[in-house]
Order: sequence, then C-alpha cells, then structure tokens
Amino acid sequence: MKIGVFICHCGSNIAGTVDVAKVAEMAKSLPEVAFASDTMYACSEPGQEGIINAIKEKGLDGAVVASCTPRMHGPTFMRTVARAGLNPYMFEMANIREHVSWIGKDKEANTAKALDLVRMAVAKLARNKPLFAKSFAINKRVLVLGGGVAGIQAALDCADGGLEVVLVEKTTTIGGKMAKLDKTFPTVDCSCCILGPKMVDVAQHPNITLYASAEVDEINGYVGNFQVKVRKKPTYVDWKLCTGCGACLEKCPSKKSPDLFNEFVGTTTAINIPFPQAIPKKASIDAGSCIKFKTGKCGVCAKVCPVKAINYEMEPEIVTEEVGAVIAATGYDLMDWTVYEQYGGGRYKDVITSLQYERLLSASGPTGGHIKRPSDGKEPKTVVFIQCVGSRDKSVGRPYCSGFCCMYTAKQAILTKDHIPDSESYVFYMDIRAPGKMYDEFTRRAMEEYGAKYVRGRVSMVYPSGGRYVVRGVDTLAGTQVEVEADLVVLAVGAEGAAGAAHLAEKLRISYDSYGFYMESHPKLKPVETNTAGVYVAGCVQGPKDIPTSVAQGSAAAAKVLALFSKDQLQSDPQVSSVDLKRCVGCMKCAMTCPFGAIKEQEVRGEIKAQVIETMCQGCGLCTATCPQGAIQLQHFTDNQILAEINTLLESELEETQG
Amino acid sequence: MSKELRIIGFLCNWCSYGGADTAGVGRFTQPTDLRIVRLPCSGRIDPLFVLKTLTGGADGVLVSGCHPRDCHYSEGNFYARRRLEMVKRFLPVIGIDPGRFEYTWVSASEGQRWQTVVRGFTEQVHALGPIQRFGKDAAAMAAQLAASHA
Amino acid sequence: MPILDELKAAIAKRLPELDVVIGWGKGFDALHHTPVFITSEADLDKLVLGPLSVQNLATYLTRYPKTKKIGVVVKGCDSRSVVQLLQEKLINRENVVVFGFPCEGVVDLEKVKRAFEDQGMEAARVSEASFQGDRCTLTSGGKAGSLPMADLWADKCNRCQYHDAVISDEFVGQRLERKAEDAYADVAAFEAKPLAERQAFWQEQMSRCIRCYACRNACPLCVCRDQCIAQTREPNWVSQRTGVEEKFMFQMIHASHLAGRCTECGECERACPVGIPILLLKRKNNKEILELFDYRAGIDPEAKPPLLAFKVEEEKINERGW
Amino acid sequence: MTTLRYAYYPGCSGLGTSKEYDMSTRAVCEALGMELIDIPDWNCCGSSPAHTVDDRLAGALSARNLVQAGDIEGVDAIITPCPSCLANLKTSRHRLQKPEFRAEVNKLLERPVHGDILPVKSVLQVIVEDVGMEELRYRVRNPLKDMSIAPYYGCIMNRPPKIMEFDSQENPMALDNILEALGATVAPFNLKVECCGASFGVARRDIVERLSGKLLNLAAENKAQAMVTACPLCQMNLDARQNQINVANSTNHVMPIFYFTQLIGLALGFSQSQMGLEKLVVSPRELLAGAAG
Amino acid sequence: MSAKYLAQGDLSAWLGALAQGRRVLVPVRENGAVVFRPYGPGTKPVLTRQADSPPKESVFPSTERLMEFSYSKDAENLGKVALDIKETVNAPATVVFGGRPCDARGFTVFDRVYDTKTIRDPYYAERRASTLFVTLACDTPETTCFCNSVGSSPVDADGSDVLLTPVDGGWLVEAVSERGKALLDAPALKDATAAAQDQAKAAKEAAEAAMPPAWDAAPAAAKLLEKFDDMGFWDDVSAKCISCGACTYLCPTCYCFTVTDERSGMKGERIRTWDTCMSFQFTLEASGHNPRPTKAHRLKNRVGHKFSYYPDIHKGPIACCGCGRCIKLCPVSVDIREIVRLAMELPTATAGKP
Repeated sequence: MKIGVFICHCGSNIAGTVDVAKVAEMAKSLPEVAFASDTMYACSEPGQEGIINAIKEKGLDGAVVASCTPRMHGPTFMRTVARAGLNPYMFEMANIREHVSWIGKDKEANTAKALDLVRMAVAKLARNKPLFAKSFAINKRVLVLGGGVAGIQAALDCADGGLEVVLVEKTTTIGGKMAKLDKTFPTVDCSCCILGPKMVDVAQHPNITLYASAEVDEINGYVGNFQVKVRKKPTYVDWKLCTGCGACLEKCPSKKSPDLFNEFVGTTTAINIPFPQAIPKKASIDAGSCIKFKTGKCGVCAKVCPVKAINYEMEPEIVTEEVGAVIAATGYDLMDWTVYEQYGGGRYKDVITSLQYERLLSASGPTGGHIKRPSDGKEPKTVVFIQCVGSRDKSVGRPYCSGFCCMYTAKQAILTKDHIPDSESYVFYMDIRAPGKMYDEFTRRAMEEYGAKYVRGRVSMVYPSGGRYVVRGVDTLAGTQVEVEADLVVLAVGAEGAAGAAHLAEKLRISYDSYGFYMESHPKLKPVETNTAGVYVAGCVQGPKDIPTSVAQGSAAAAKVLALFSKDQLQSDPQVSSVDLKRCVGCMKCAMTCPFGAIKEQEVRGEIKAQVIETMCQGCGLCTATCPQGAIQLQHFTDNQILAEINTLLESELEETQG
Repeated sequence: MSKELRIIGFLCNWCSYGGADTAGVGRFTQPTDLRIVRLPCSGRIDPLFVLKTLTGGADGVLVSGCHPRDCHYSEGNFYARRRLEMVKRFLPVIGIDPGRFEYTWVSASEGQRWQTVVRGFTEQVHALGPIQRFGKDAAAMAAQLAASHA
Repeated sequence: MPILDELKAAIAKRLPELDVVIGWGKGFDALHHTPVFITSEADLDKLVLGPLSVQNLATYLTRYPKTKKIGVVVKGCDSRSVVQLLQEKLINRENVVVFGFPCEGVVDLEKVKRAFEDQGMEAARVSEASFQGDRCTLTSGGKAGSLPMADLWADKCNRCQYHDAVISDEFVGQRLERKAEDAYADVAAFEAKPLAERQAFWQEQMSRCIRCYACRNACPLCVCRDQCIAQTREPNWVSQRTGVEEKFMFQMIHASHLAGRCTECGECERACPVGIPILLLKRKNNKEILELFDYRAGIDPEAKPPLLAFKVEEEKINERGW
Repeated sequence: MTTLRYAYYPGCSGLGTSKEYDMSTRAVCEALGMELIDIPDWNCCGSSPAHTVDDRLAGALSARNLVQAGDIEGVDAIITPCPSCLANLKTSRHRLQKPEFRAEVNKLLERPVHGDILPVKSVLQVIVEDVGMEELRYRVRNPLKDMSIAPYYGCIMNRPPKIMEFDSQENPMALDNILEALGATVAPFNLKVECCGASFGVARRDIVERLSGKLLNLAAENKAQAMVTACPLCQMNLDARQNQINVANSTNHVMPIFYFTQLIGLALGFSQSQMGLEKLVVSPRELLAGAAG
Repeated sequence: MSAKYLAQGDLSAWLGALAQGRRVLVPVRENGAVVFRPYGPGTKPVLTRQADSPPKESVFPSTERLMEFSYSKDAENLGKVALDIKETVNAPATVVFGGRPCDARGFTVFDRVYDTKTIRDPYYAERRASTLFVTLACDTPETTCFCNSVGSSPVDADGSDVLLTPVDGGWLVEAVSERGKALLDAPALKDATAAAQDQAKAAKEAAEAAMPPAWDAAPAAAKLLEKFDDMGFWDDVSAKCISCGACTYLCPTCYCFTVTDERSGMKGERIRTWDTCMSFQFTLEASGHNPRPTKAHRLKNRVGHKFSYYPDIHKGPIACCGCGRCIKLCPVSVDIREIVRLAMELPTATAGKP
C-alpha cells in the first residue's frame, strides 16, 4: 500500500508547539508511507489541492491528515480524497491539535506524541478497506407522536408540504397542554382561540390521518422504512357514527367522574367530550367510572344516542402504519409535587397547581371562569403563588429551571386581578427569568400595573389555620421572615418528561435524560434531530419550553423531514458490522446485545448464522466486542484495525526500551 | 513529572473524544503521556483490548465513554460498564495493579473534567511507575523470586 | 437397587427415543473412567459410575447437531453446564435428556498420584484400585496402599454446592441435599500475595504450556472451538509465537469469554496435560460476578448472562467514584 | 413473641426534668416485650454545649457511650427516648464511619472505637418498627376514646433525614399512627415539626413564648384537648412554660402535654401514677376524668 | 570403551560436568507435571517416572525463527521498498539427560523426514547434530506403555547416545554412539564391575518381561487403509475426542509445523511453530474449504499417519514409539492402542470405544 501523510501547521496553532516538519520527515520512515509533507492549512483550498495532487502524482491509495479533530474536518478530507479518486474511507486523521498542540507547550514531547498519533493513523489506514454506501428507497410518510401545539404545527407543516401524516394522540382530543390554558403570555390572548383553528385544520387536512385515544405499541425498522403498530384504545363510542351532539353527556347519571381535562378540579360525566373545541369532537366513555361497566346496569347513553354509536363491547384495535420518519412531540407533565410535604403534600384542598388554576380561570373550565376555592367555592381574596416547586431544587432531584413558570405566574397574577379586582397576589420567586420578546416588560406589568407583590425567597411551609393558609417564607431582600395568610395557594410546579416518555424513547431507540426529556443530537446545532436517523423531536419532549418555541420546533422538525424526503433514495452509512459466515458459530450473542435489533438469524447450509441488516445497523460495534470468536466485525473499526493502533504504540515503546 | 510513560486511551467518538477536543479548544493543559484510540462507542471496547494493551507493555489504560443514559447508541456504555468493571477487578489476579486501568464517563461538553481525568490518571500511573512486562520482565522476576525462596 | 442399576434402568427406558446416551465407562487402567456412547441396550453393560467419572460430558452436547436427540449423564457440576447451554440456547431443551444422580464427588487424579507417590507407589503403574466408603485402596508394583478419600476429592467437590443435578429429566437415587460453603478463599489467598509474585507465578506456570488447547476443548461452554479467536489472523489477537505473552493472552481470552458463564466444572484445569492451575482465573471472575451481580452461572435456564445484560442503575458498580 | 433486646441510653433529662418520660418508657417497653439494658457507666451525649465548641469533643462524648454499649451482648441497637441524645449519638456514629474522624476521636478516648458500631434508634422508632402498630393495637386495654390529641414531633426527631433515617422530615406520621392505634382522635396539626424555641427558654424567653405559643394556638384552634410529644425539651417548653406563654400572649390555654409513652402506658392499663402523670405541670386529671366518664 | 558405573551420589557431579559449556535438559517436577528444564546447581531430576512432556523441544522447538527480514526505503522514492533477509540457525550444544528409550527413539522418526539424502532441513539437522541423548532404560512399565508392540522395547537404545540401566546403588552407563563415548570420559564415572554389568543385563531382561504381551502393529498399515472410507468406524472411535492437541504436542514422533511471518513495523521474522493435525486449522484452505472438516477425519489422519502412511513411505518403521503419553494425558482417555487393535479386528481390553 502507498500511504500519503500530510501534517498541518494550522498556522501556528499546531506548528507553535509541534515540530511539524520533523513529524513529516519522520513519517517518511513509517511502513507503507510513500509520501509525507507538511502543509500550512490542510483544510484550505490550496491545502486540499496539495493532497489531491500528491495522491494523483505519487499514485497513493490512502491518506493520513494530521491536523485537527476528525469531528471537525473528517468529512471535509473524506471528500478531498474522494475528489482525488480514492474511496473516502481510505483516509485517517491524526488529531494533533486538540489532543496535542493545544494542551501542552513542551515541543519535544508534543512532537513525539504527534508522531505516535500519525503512526497509529498509518497503521490503521494500512488495514482500511474501501467501503461503499448503499442506496435504499424511502417511504415518504411521517408519524407525529403527540397532538399538542408542537405536534399540530409539525403535522400541518408536513401535510402542507405534501407529505402524508399520521398523527397519534394519547388522549381523546388533540390540543395538549395549550388547550387547557386560559390565556397566553405576554399578549394575554385566549389560548383556545388561537389554537382552535389549527386544531380544526388538522381535522380537515386531507393529508392527515388522526388517531386520538391511541398509543404506539411498537416501532421497528429504520430511517425511511419504519413499521409502527398503533394501538387504538377503546372509547366505547363508534367515532364514525358519533356526531358530537352531546345528548349522552346531558343524560349520563354518573357525574362524579374524574375530570382529566380539567386537571381533576371538579368532576365530569363518565361519557364525555373534554371541552367544546375538542378535535375530534367525539364522546368517549371512562370505563373506570361508568355505571354500566361497574355494575352492568344503566346504558342510558346507548338509549339516548340518536345515531346508536355506543358500543360497550369495543376492543382495542392495532393498526400498522408504514412511515419514513417520526416526529416525537409528546410534551411534558408536571412533576409529582406531593413530595413537598411542607406544602401539605396534596392534603390541602386549596393548594393547587398552576395548571389547575388555569382551569379555574378558563371560561370553559369547571367554574365557568370564576375563581373559586376548591374547598368551599369561595372567591379568594389573597392568592399566593409559589414558584420553582420542583424546579431548581436539588433536594427533590429537579436541578433544572422549567423555563416558563415565571411567565405564566405573572400572567396568572394579572388575570387574578382582572377576575377579582379587590384581590391581592403574592409571588414568592427565586429569580425572575423572562428572556424573550416583551417578556420582562410583562412581569413588570404584573408588579407595577397589577400590584402583584413579588417576594424574593422560598416558602418554607404552608399550613391551614382558621380556614385560611399560613404561607411562611423568607424575604431575602428584606432579610426577614414573612408570613402571609392566603385563601388560595398556587404552585408553579416544574415540568418533566410526559408520563411514559422513557418507555416511548426506548421504542424509538433514542436516549432520554433522567427527567424523561429526550436527547437532541446536538444541543446547539442539531436541536430537533436525535441520534437515531429519521427520528426528530419537537416541543417540550426535548425540554421545557414555551409556546412560541414549541411551535418553532414543530416547524423545524417538519422542515427536517421535508428535507429528508426531498430525495427518493437514502444512502446508508457503510460503517456497519459484517459477519464472516465461515467463522460465525451461530451463538447469536451479538443479536442479544444489539441495541437496534439489527442482527437476525439466517440459515446457511443448515447452520444458524448471524446476519446484519445493514440499514438498521448504527455502527456502535457492541456486537464486535461481544462476539467471542470475532466473526462479526464493525467495518472501519475492526479488531485488526484497533489492534494495529495498539501494537504500533507498544512497538514504539519497545524500541525505546531497546534503544 | 518523570519520564513519559505509555498510557493508551480508548474513547468513544461521541462524548469523550469530543470532551477531549473541548479540553483542547479550551487549552486545558494536560500531561503528554496519553495516546488516544478513537472508537465509535465504549461498547465497542472488547475487554481484551485492555488486557492485551496492559500485558503488551502499556503502563496504563484509560477508557472513557458517554455518561450512562447518554450513550449515542442508547445502550453501549451500559454493557461497557459491566465489562470494564469486570476487567478492572480481574487485573489483580494476573498480577497487574488495578490502578493501571480506569474507566470513566466524560461528555463532549466536559473539557475541564477531561483535563482532571487525564491529570489524575497520569499521576496515578506515574505513582505506580513503569509496568513489569510478561515475558522478559516477569521471567526475570520469577527467577529472582525462585532464588529468594530457595 | 444400587444407583448404577437404577441409572441403567432409567437409560434403558429413555433409550428408544434417543440417538445416543453419553455416560462413563471403564478406562485404560484402574484409575480411569472414559466417556462411553450408548446406542443400544447391549452398551449399557459398559456403564460405570463413581469417583473416577471425572469428565464433564456436557462438553459433547454442542458437538452434535441441535436436532440430534441426546441423553447425557451429569454430575451436579456438569448439570450446571447443561443449564448454561440451555440458557444460551446452544442446545434444544426438547432434544436433550438429562440423567442426574446424587454425586458424592470425584477424585483429583493429581492428588491421588502425589499422595501415593509419598507412599512410594506410582499411580501410573496401578493394577487395582478401589473406592470403598471413605478410603481409596491402590495396588501398584505389587504394593498396596490406602488413603482417606478426604485427601483425594477434587477441590471443586470439597466446595460443592450442587451435588444433585440442578436440572434433570431422570434423577436416580436419593438427593444428597448437601451444600458446602465457597467463599473463594483460594482466590483471596492468591491475591494476598505481592503483585510481582502473582505475575511471576503465571510467568512460570505458563512457560510450561504447550498450547494444545485441551483446556478450551474440554470446556463445555467454549463453543467457538474450531473458530477460536486465538487461532485466526482475521482478527489477529494472538500471534503464532509460543511465548508466555501469547499463551497467557489465550488464558485471558478464555477467562474473559467465560466471565458470567463459567460453571466451574474445572475441566480446563483437569484437562491440562502439564498441570497449569488455570481454573483460578475463572474463579476470580466468578467471584466478582457473584459480588457484583449476585449471580451464579448455570443455575437458572431463564436467566441472562450478566455480561450480556445491564441495568440502567447498577447497584454495585460505582464507576463514578473514580 | 421473642424478646427484643436493646442497649438503653436514658440521657440526662431522664434523670431530672423528664423523669416521667424515663419511667413511662421503661414500663411501656417492658409491657411491649422489650428488654432494655442500661449502657454501663454512660455519660453525657455531648448535647448543645460540646458540639457548638468542638465536633471532635462532641463526637468523643457520644463515641464513649457507643463503645460502652458494645459491651452488652445480644443487642442489635442502642435506643434512647430523647431526640437530642438521639441526634448526638447518631451524628457521632455517622461521622465515625470516616476513618480520619474516627482517628481524631480515638485520640481522645481511653477505649477507642473499633469496627462496626451498633445502630442508634429512638424509642419511638423501635416501637413503630420492631413492635409495630398491629401489636400495639392488640395490647391496648383502655382505648383513649373521646380524646382529641395533637401530635407534636419537634424539630430534630427526623432531621437531618440523611442521619436520622426515620419517618418523613416534613410530615412525620409515627405519633399519628400511635395515637390512632391507642384509639385516640388525632387532631389536625400542621406544625408537627416546628421549633418550640428549645433552649432559648433560658436566654430569650420571648422566643419560646412566641414559637411555643403558636403551637398551642394551633392545637387549640384544631380542637385538640392535649398535645403529645416525644421530646423532653419540647415538653418542658409547652408544659412548664404554658403559664408564661399565656401571660405573654394573653391566652388561656390549659393544654396537658403528654409524653407519647405516657399515653401508651395509660392505654395498656398502667395507672396514672405509674406513668408519672402527677409530674406534669398542666394537670391532665380533668381531661382523663372526662374521657373515662 | 567398556561400560561405566555411575553411583547415585555422583549423579550431580556428572550432570555438573556435562553442563560445562552445554545446555543439559533434565526432567524436573513443576506443579505436578514433569518437564524438561535446563540443569543448574540444585536441580533435582525426576528419574522415577516418564516425563509428561517429552524432550521434543530440545531439537524441535515449539517456536523457531527461520529468518529475520527488514524493509528499507529508497530515500528518493519512498514507494520503492527493498527487502533484506537474514537466515538464523540456533543450535546450542545440548545433552538431554534422563529421557526414556521411547523419547530418544522418537527422533528417529523425525530423521527420516528432516534429514535425508534428498531433503535436509538445516534447522533440524543442525540441532540434531548438536544434541546428545543420555537415556535411562525403563524397569517397570506404566499402564499406558506399549513400546514392545511398535518394534521397540523398554531398554531400546535406538536414537540414544548413552544408555543408563539401573543397578544397585546407581546405573550402568553404556555408550551407544561414537558421540556418546565422549561423554563417558568423566571423573564421576567409574569403570563398571562385571557384577554391575550382569545386574544390568538381568534388569533389562526383567524390564522386557514386565511389559504386557506385545501385539504386532505392523499389519495395521493395510487394515487402516481398508478402513479409510469407513467413516462410521472413525465416527465411532473419535466420538469422545475433543479435538485438542495434547496427543500430538506431547508425542515424541509428531513433527508437523506451520510457518508464519510475524511482522511489526519495518521488520519481522519468519517462524516455524508446532502444528497439530487434530486442529481444524491444520488443513483449512484459504477458500474456506477443509478436507478434514470433522474430528473423525482428523483422528483418522493421526492414527493412519503413524501406523499406515508413514510406514508405507519409509518402508516399515511405525511413526509411534509406544510411549503412551497420548493415552495417559488425553483429557478423555482416547486410546490409540485400542483404535489400532479395533482396526486390526483384535479384541480390546476396555469397556468402550477408545
């Protein structure tokens, strides 16, 4: 083999602390090296031309560039050697900048280390093989998981772009958390009024198939070709027939059913349409509270239904959908704030969450938009808002800021004053986080125009006393303890990944953090991609964020899918595992550990052998480390390639001891 | 620090190699002993690489991957954790100080942590000194011990 | 009915449905049993059972196609290998019939050799040997000598926790229900030696190795065999040289590949023609596996080998401690 | 029932101001099948003076007791009724797990600390965990019917949680459950773990009057007829200082303050004098007469 | 030169003398196994039993460097690489002391292959020339001994240079070869008495008589060829074989090897290492095809080669010295005697197939 070595000065970035010329000179003596030189900027236009010319003139069949990290310019130089007519995988990089020149000033040691890194790269390259990407067809349909505002936006953008969209929503209506909000900050416009039209668009869009009251059971396949099993949970109402007339709701005798949509503030009927603008506007039965399900008697709804849509025998139904990409937009849930025993741990009726308060404020809520205490229905005159309940609190394992609470608390303080002009609001806060257009101005308005009393400090305890609640906290600015007697206490509870998010992430084979939020591919540069090709995230599934950001991410994810689908064929990464059939003994330990289900059994002349599904293999190499006989090898990182790097280092050690 | 020793690092591409890059970008000075082998994932590390490297004459081996739960491939480092812990615990029985091998997790953003890891490990290996190699070194040692027992 | 007769009856009963039953028969001298392969009722006469039935016959199970119907007689320790093979789906449960019996233990022939040597007798020249109760009587070169069995049991038998097969389709005799403690004292004692002494120990022991791979091929769980990673160049883990470095590398490969799988039948060490105590390496791993994962291989066919599994939060691995 | 054996640390107040707590503890434990063996030649736990001055001294004082307890055979734990003693013993034990601290402390001790140290628990904890509510309920002879009692735990019984390792530090339930088992009505009381003012009673009485006053007010407001506590200092502030509090806050509380062991004893059938009820400043006689009638 | 006498007390003196300027390999005990190791002061040779490994390494090392090679580059044109080769032969003067007749006789099997008129393997030949065998005649057979059935005997001097026969208080020392005579010129050796010579003669006869009855293995050559295609037979006799290489590596007559280049960087070496026909790799072809895919094929080769193909090529001699190590040290007691006897349709002693 004829290898060319190119040592980059990177101006003085490398040459300042590495004797670049010496490295190039010494590289000439390495096995297989037929050409070595130093170059000022390897990545520059002339630098790349130099590499191409050397490859052509010297008849090289591989190149090592010693410069910066391969994470930076690896792809650049792979294209360079490809332009010179070589296979792009006949290339290796030695990282002599980030790993050498930038972390020490000892030029002698740096030079020796740089040469070692070059030596390793050469040894590995000598065992590289040309690899070729394969093309495969893609299914240009997209699955959107979650019908909150992020999912709605993503679905509409994809559908408008001409893609077929399958939207799966866990509850019986789309709308998500936004549909529960009364108003939105900082404009204080009606949440449902701006979301409603979008929800209707989803229902009416010819390219969108909506499965509400449905969840994903299983996802198989890979980018371009996923198979998804959607489980439609029984609603006991045939939605093809249901007109949403509401006759059943009126007659349902079971009126004490937990009201999920209203965050369990008040109760509702066992057969129910969550709210007037629900999409689909169809009734469904909560079997847990329905008298018919509990006792076998009743059946009133079936009797009054004008279209005979009620079906108590309904079974779950599995629908298989084939898609080429997935957008996860399953949102968030509030953390379980009852760990805060000092706030009553859920025992005090008038200590409620911010989301419950939204329902109390909302005209479509259980109180018709009148703020009433859950305990006695009285109008509160003093409302205390406690921020950061389950945010920025290591003691309950929630060290992060949930981001939007400061803003909605200000909004709620404003709305409280609007609803009850003679009321007083107190807000206990740690810091006001209001970075956003018109955001800080908004919190100022809450304080200055609406007279909300902001107290900077934590609340140490809340306890009932004489029909009211004593809220004891500290005012860190005044340096005193404060006690406020409140009629209602609203907790700004922090956000965490939606219930079941972790489970779904595992089905999607993407990572999630310990709070259930999904990991994006890069925190800055790839905010809606995940590390699994073809799977994208949008909205709070990735972390707490407000409505505009969620909508932006929905659109961003849609744009990514549209870009992906702009090609008819995708190229697979050829750095995948490959089985040496002669040597495989069929023990299938590789398949047991493969995180991607990319290895299956096959029968070759009556013997069981492993087979890699190349499009599913992500190239982690776990199978290679697992296979006892080394019969399955991750291409480009084979045992022999890695051993060559190790042996090269140990050899140089050996020579030193001998010399 | 005394004369450079031979320390070989196996780093996953997505987190720790990136972390080492971040350390470089941040100019976090480190000892020069370490040579890094880049791998896609800590799960790619066959424990035999560690054993082969140490018995082959390396003075120290350092493995670093993504923090558990942060694996680019979801599960690679979970398997690696068990296997690497086993290999670390295995070393004493073959007469190699377990302090010559460490495995840890460094994310792509933890440049400073990478510096701490490299400094700490290099120091640890230097405290142990050059390794006794199987073959010549150990044969001499065996002879010496036999003589002292006789 | 003596256990051997019971065993013969049990095998006779199942033989019609089986291609072969593997048991032990008399070997080349009074101190050796050897595997026998029973295919007909006439073969049953060859069957013997006792403290010389040292071989772990489970090693043959994976040498047949999975579709063959095989019976195998197992000691307690051997049965764990069967369980492990089942666990790894390397054999088909429905095609294997396991014959278990209460195993009192087997002798370590190396101990027999040494103990009688101390009495001036050569085990290699044995003409008669008997194992009655708690004594072993040997005649060699015209001389007779006797030793307590307690001195001759294999180490694995002295620490045995599974005298009765953990899995069996036919179990003959009364279960012993005995259980010794095994705190891996041997491993601890070895590790108490200075580091350099431990390395020198292996250096010396491995210098004797002839690289015959008897350890590997006797192992019931080394199923790669012909495709062993130690004997290829793709990948090329071990060079063709026969230095201690290379030979020991193979032992590390063997120990690594058995981590969490080894059932401690001790066949590797017993098979070694030059007496290298390689079981120690595997026991070391088993000790750690037990400590880390509270797991013993070859007990539960439904379990997953711990190194082919993980927990998101590992209770006993404190890798962040460093 | 097998006998439960414990090394017992009475603490100094058990010999003085809270003699009735010690008395009732011993009687009740015996009745519940618990054997208490006094730690031979025990000394001060270190309490507030030592640990405000020198943590090694505080550690050593407690450590000596822990070492002495090690001489008692056949016990699995050291128990003490007093939360303050408990906190000191537990903190010392916790710190002694660190070799450096242990070495420092051992310099001060005639008999140094070696190896494992017996766990330290409160009498309350072992009654809840080792005896159990079921057993307690079963042994009740005279249920405390028609008595509404506020459970007051005090500030240090469950704090800091990492050291005390018992019950919730914000909303403990041990006394609630005991009261319920004894047949009493548990009065709603949300200042379970509030501070009573503790030893400020000596230097700044106004603080105790304010803090303990708030406790009495809330108990009264929630229709409690008495309060129960597990702490000698809390008991003293609420009981002995009740009059001072009333004067300072212009209130009229007549609120008996029981030790929980006294209530258990009464329910198990012990007499009022066996439980040392005459030692309480606010007499519970009227209340108990009413309840009995 | 007449026979000499070596008193037991003079053993170390003679060994010390032999070790002057030479490597003397003696059987010593290591962790239960008896193996040949260089003699040094204080070394205690084990002469009461057969060594577990034969002294094969003395002449035929498990790894032998055949040559060193290195590459050098043309400074003007780095792509142009020159190869430099250096042959290396390492043949230290050696005495193998305390081997048994079967051990020494094993090399006569090698000689017919490696040192003939037409083919001379320089590595082997030079080592053979530099190595002498001082052999100890056997007195009592082990249960696995069968030298008398393969044309030898427990006192066979074939292949040895000096033969020791146990007599009262020591050994009778007889030179077998010219080279052996030179070793006898040592102060530790006394002239043997007639009584000692008579004792030795009697001891040799007794040793031969103590052997189990001989059976002539010569007819096996034809019988094994007859069975060449009878795979049922080979499947049966190989059933318990686990395909390890203990039998061949411990065999004094197995001479197979493989050649490999081990290269690192710009230099490397070509080495010859022992190989075993019991291994799958032995006949594995580059295409992946293997003419001996199963252990039955391979065991057939081992037995066939020793008892049929070798005698056929070399006109008579059997490539087995009857030492019995392959039986004794086989983890599962595969018994080559039984296989040969089965092939010859003779009765077998043990219970099962071998």
